[in-house]
Amino acid sequence: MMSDTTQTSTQAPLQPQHGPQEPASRTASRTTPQSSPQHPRLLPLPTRIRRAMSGSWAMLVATLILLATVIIGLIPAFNSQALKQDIVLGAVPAGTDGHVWGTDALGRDVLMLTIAGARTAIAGPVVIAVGAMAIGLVFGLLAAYTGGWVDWLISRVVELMLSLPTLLLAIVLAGLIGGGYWVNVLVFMLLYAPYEIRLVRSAALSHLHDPFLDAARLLELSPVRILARHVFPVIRPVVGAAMFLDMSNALVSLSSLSFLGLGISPQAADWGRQLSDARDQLFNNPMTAIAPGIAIIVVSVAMNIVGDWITARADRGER
Amino acid sequence: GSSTAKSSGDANKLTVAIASAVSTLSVNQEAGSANYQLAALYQEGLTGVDGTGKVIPALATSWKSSDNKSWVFTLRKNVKLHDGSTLTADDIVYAINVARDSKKSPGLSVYWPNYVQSAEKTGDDQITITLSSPHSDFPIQVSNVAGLFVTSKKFFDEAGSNYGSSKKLIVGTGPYKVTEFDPSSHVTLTKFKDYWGKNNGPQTVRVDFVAEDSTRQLAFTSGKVDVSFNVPVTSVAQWQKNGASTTAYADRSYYGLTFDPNVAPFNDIHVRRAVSYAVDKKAIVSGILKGYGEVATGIDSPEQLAGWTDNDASKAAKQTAKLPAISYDMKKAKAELKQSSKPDGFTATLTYPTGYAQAGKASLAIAQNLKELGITLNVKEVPLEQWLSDIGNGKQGIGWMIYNPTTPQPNEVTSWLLAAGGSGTNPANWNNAEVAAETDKVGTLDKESDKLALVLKSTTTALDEDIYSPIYWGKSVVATAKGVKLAKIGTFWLGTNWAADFSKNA
Amino acid sequence: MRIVTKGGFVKVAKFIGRRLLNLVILLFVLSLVTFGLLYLTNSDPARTLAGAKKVSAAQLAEIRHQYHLDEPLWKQYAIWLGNAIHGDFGTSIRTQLPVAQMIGQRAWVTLTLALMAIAIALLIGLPLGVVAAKRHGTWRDGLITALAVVGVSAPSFSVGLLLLYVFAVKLGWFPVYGLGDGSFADAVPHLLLPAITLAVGLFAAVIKVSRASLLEQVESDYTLFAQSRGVSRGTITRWQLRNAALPIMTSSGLLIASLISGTVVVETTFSLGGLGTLLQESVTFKDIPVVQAVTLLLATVICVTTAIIDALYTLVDPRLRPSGGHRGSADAPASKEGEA
Amino acid sequence: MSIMKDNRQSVAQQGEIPQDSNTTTTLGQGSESLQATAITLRGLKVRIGDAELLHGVDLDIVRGETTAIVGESGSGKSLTAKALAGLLPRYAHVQGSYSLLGEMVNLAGDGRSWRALRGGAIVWLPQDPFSSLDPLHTCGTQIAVGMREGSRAERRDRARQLLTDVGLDAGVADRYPHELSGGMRQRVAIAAALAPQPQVLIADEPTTALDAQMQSGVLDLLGRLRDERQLTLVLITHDLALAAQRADHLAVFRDGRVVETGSRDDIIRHPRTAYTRELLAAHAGIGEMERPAIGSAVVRAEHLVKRFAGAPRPAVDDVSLTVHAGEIFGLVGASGSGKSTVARCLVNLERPDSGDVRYTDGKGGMTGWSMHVAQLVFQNPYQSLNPTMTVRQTLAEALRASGSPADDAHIRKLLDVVGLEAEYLDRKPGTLSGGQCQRVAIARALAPQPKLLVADEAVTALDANVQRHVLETLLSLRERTDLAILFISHDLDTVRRIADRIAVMVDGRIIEEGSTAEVMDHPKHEYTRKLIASVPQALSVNLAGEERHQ
Ligand SMILES: Nc1ncnc2c1ncn2[C@@H]1O[C@H](COP(=O)(O)OP(=O)(O)OP(=O)(O)O)[C@@H](O)[C@H]1O
Ligand SMILES: Nc1ncnc2c1ncn2[C@@H]1O[C@H](COP(=O)(O)OP(=O)(O)OP(=O)(O)O)[C@@H](O)[C@H]1O
Ligand SMILES: [Mg+2]
Ligand SMILES: [Mg+2]
Repeated sequence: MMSDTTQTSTQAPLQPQHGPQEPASRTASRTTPQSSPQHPRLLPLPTRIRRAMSGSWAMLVATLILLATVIIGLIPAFNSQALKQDIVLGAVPAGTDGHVWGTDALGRDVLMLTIAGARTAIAGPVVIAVGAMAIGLVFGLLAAYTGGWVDWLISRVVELMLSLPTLLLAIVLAGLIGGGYWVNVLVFMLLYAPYEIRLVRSAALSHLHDPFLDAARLLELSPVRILARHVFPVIRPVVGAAMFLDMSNALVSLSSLSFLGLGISPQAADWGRQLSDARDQLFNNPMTAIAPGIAIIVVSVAMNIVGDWITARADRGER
Repeated sequence: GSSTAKSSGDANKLTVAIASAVSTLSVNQEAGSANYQLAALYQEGLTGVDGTGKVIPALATSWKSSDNKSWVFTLRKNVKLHDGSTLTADDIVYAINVARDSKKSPGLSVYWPNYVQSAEKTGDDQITITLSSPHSDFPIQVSNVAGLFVTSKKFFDEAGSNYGSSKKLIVGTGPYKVTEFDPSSHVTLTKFKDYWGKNNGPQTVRVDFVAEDSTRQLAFTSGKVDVSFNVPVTSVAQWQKNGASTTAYADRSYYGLTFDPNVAPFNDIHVRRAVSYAVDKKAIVSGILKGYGEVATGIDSPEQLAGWTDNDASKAAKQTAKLPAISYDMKKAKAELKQSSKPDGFTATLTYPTGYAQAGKASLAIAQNLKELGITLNVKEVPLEQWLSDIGNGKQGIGWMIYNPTTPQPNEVTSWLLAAGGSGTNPANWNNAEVAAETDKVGTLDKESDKLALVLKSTTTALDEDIYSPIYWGKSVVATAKGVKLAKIGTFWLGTNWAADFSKNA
Repeated sequence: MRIVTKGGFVKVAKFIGRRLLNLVILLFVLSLVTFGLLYLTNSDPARTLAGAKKVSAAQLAEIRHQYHLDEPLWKQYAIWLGNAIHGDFGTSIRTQLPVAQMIGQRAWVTLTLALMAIAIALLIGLPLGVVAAKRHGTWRDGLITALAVVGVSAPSFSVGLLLLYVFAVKLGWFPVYGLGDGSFADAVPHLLLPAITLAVGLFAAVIKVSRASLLEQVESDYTLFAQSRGVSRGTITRWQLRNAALPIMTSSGLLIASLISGTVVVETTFSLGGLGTLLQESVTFKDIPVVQAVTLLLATVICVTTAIIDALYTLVDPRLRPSGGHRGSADAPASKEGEA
Repeated sequence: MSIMKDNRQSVAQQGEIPQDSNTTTTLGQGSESLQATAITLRGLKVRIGDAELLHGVDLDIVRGETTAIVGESGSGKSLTAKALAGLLPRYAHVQGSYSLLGEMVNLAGDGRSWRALRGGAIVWLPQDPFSSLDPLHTCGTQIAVGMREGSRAERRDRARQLLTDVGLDAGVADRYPHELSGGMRQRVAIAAALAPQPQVLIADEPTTALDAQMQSGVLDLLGRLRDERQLTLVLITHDLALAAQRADHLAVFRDGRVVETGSRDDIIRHPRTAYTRELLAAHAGIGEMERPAIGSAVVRAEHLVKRFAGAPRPAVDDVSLTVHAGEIFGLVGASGSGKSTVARCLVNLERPDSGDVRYTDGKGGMTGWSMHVAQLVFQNPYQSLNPTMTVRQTLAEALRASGSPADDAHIRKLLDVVGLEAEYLDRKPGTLSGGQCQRVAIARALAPQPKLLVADEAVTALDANVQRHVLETLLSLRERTDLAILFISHDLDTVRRIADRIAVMVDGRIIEEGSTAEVMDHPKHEYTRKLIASVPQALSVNLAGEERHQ
């Protein structure tokens, strides 16, 4: 074995200087283009448009919609205005004097009511989705990673929760705590959680034997840390997709409780409530149903666009 | 929609959509109004009613009593049952005993069977029913409207718990025979050829259960349905636009507020009055009900009371109009509240049952009315069952009373609302010994005018004390498609062979 | 595929045995919990049964006595359990009908409806999810995802009415309501529109989950290698789907679970008397025997679905097969793989 | 011809894109050498995100012969290979002109035009044997599915035949990839690559995970196929010796460019660029270091047995070994002989069916396994890094976990140990080359400053320069900190150069153990003798000859 003379062979390897075979030119050529923004002219036009559409544009609009919804929800004035009745007028179609979108059965202005409905549109669904996913992550990861009786127990409880009648739980909680919007939010958080637990658990299971987890175990990282830093980021796309979908789902679920007589107070402006009240007005003033319906759809699409964008950003450069 | 509802082709088949499904054909087991409506076509009692509520012979041809306690019924001869057998007195006695058995007839036994002491066969075609207390209007109680449904004893015993189910169906003596029953979908009936009476109705009647109002309307629009009951009053105009002919009739229902005089602040009559004055009943009837209702001036509706006025509701209406119900007057409302223990207003909760959208909307209207007084009324929707359980629980100062009488008993509503005092006996937990005694006394009176006078007197007391604040008496609307004619309609129409009143052009 | 190996039957028997035990435990606990929850609701069946009518306290007591509602809670439960163990689920308080009979009449409607809905959702949702993942980041992807979200946010009764109006009333392609003449053959076309309505709400879940998990596969090495060998696109897609199958299967199983108890609105809109409406009516009525029986039935269906899906896991992924062995680690004992 | 058309359109499209003169000239050149060349590539530029990774690669691959692409780790070999098969990620921007077997190919073309070429014309064999197979299908299925003709049964039989051709048991057809060792998977992948009978095979490090004997077997097979079928072989490798032995032509990559091409003899004998000379020199050997005195035993494995369910024989069968402080213990053996399994048992990732692993501290007391005692460098570096974490995060975590400060300076120091530039700190594994991943994995294993490093094929994916650097680092670490190393490799040459003692494994058993000199010079066992005989020696001989000549 010959010692061949290169300049590096004599250096102590652990010295924090340049890499051993590091010609100066190399470092320079690699680092310079890194930060400079990409020249837009280099992309074909359709790509540029597509990129803009799928990224910033849609994102911008969606963010604006959500912001507007939140802000409007914070202005109490709308609420009292919107709830003014005119029962003698009743439901009139769109365009009738001063009511752009007509009125509902109680003669309330549909436009105002829809705007005021923004109040309950975002907070509840976000709390439901985030809360349920938090529960899902904690127990789903625990079940997948620990295995054994913990997994068995969690899986059985999940099955139990999945089998419990929704309505029963809602009624009992409403009876015990006293009903209302936030109780419903709590009910749905509990009802969504078992789904998330299963989802997280199975997603985590499919990565449980990945070598990088072995590597993490060799570093004697605590299970919590392994789950939080190694397993969670890997399953994040699935988790993200499910969570933002849940927000849309929750928005609709909250409104469907009105069908069962457990919804939000009929006095409050709420899209779900509006929709369920609109059932017998569909033919008198279709706007009573269309307006809140569109509002729900627009907001939940916006939530998903923003959600997807956040998930995509978090995963950028992964592949 | 541009398509207009046309009747489905077959002139011999009538398709009817109703809003609620029945789980069994036996009213003894499930006594909802839909059950009664259906049973009217296939089962009969000793007596029957006509559209106005007048008692007419059915399985009994005549009846008499000397003391209002012991009733002798002479039976119709040669009545055939749907299973081909001939009806016997034993079958009827058996049916009465079944109605008295709270296990077999949980829905019915609380009514008239409750005061039946015995029912016996006292001749080949005669039975005698003995009551524990005198009841002058007993004959109407053994009609199918009030709750006697005669069947074959043999069939009942054979069917056991399957009596009235889709497996065994049901046997009666009525003009129609059930040929098909699917509790999740429909009942099909065909004309019973051995029926003792006349039946000009269509050969086949199919009753579909379509719970959702909008679906029912779409089904109607699509021409799949000839007749629809339970047209929501708020969308009558829309149905008409889609080609429906609509007919409304007073359905004897009572909608009103109940105040519990034991719950603050409603223990203060001024508070109660303030609330009653503030409710704009007229606006509710015209705005929310679109006129399909009547501002209630008393508790039992004139149509209900008509049993004591020769079945002429207008006579009864003249009487009820004189009752001292409070009508809308915001000034007086404010004045009353000033005098009360809560001059600056207060907060209360009003619940209404799911499925009663009109009551919900009325609640919101009331809340808006009360806001002017400074009273905050929180409106809550709860499941029907919970609402029922909460009636008279002594916790709610203000509550809805929604009452759909099923029997023709003229004071059916007040017999409960004004029943003997004490907690739980009446929905308001109102304790007025005099009124309670009066209510108990009604059954013992002979003359109908006396009964009416007494009931109106106690009602007056209740209204004066403002324990009950009536709002409206309801109406129901029936829609018929083009080519379908509805001959007549009346308050008790659904307790008769209603199918025969429809005729279809081929 | 190697599925049945030597001793495979023993394994299958063991798997089923363990599952059955799980099911029994679950059903027992579930019946306890349901019973307790029902007890906590504040409606009174006796009162509801009597209706808004004049009933004396004695009569109410009589009704309560008849259904053992006046017994202490544990005794009520014991009575119920004793009967249930003997296969007698009692009679409904609300309708006096034997519970088994009530459920029998309605169960198939809901189960068929749920199965049809999930089948439609998968048949349409999966291909869309595949396209979205393969055309990831393009306008097609965006459009599909957006449509899916619109589907999930459209309340099912609105969708139902809209479909009814367009396809049943205007075009006359489908029946408007009900189940037809009662035969199964006639019921299927009647159930199609409701099933589509339900499926609209499921697309999003199917599309999003399949897209997300497929995306991981699309740029994987084995995909590239297969592509480079000229393996057909269909085969590659099948491989990718199979690799992405775990989360997709899980969420499909969950969808079935959610469907079975979530059909109330659609059942109401299309006038189909099914388990959903029965359960809803019985819960609000506090009809304990019916609620118990329906809940247990649904739980059984859910458990069986879960078991099937877990069995499918091991079919799909050889690494999860106990027989195949795996690079297990100290933290993941091999025994747990079989039961997920 | 449709492909031609496609490309013309794209050339027209590209008109608006600023191009360097290279592109225009190549078009002409391509058609001239139509017969002789299988691949003509001019001005291949690849840009991902903001960085240009290939800066105009020109390549001419002669038909029916073997061309080796050599070059340091991260120089763009794999990217070029992928580009040639149209397999770069969607977000990569590709430019350049490319003619394959006489037809122009649009490098930025859509899936359809590429699909027509793949399989029959060209096949790309990926670098990482662990992720190149679908985990859910048996190996036989995966091989058969790429075949272009034949009934099911015929395909199955041919798949089995191919497996025996690459030196595997035909029974492997029924096994799943996760049941195979790294080398076995690599051979399955080669069989799969050959299944469609391509005209051009681009094999990215096809034999890195194979021992010398297996390696020559597989390369012989490829050579035979080349002759029989006019297969054009592009071999990507960091192993210059192997390239020199097997290739007819060489292309030397560096920094996303081709710095030198030509016939093998030309380049080996007359390297024109300093870089090539450096590369050749690097191969020749490592600086001799002083061997510290062997200390006390760090780990003692006794009678390890591990049998996987369903396997015909134990993967590890009664293996005992002891590694001492300051010692480099080489574990060599055929692919599938159980080396990785022993390694995993040592660090507690696999529980042996029977037998003991005992760690002892300096004073002879017993300790259990802990991260400070032993660390493992995994055989498959790609998958042993969390795909969602940047290099910085991975290393910082390892430092923090072991209680060291995780600041920038320490991280950079770690990178330096493995010769990786700081610019890779904020990259995620998906954007690193094979060698870069491997170096990150080594750095991570060194972070907790373990007493024992189990290096499972830790330097196989590295080019000679980097390999030497890493090995020297390990040697000096041993010198300074008494680090014990269990060096697992199939590369006898490397092992010989650094190991103090060597054990040879066959079929789960250690058949021979002794000092390096003993084993290398006086092998007792037949297998060992064969192994030693098949080490590629061409380059060292040649080089030596050259030097003597000079
Ligand atoms: N997806 C990507 N995004 C960004 N950079 C990338 C990506 N893929 C590869 N690179 C970079 O491109 C360079 C060339 O990578 P390539 O994989 O071609 O190297 P290589 O020559 O094959 O090296 P090795 O011998 O280590 O495998 C490397 O510096 C790598 O970090
Ligand atoms: N999870 C497993 N299930 C079944 N068999 C396995 C499993 N893991 C490894 N084996 C088998 O164990 C034997 C030894 O594998 P191991 O990975 O230890 O080999 P190796 O010596 O590291 O080979 P290479 O040099 O190719 O990596 C092989 O025959 C392999 O097929
Ligand atoms: Mg590479
Ligand atoms: Mg190995």
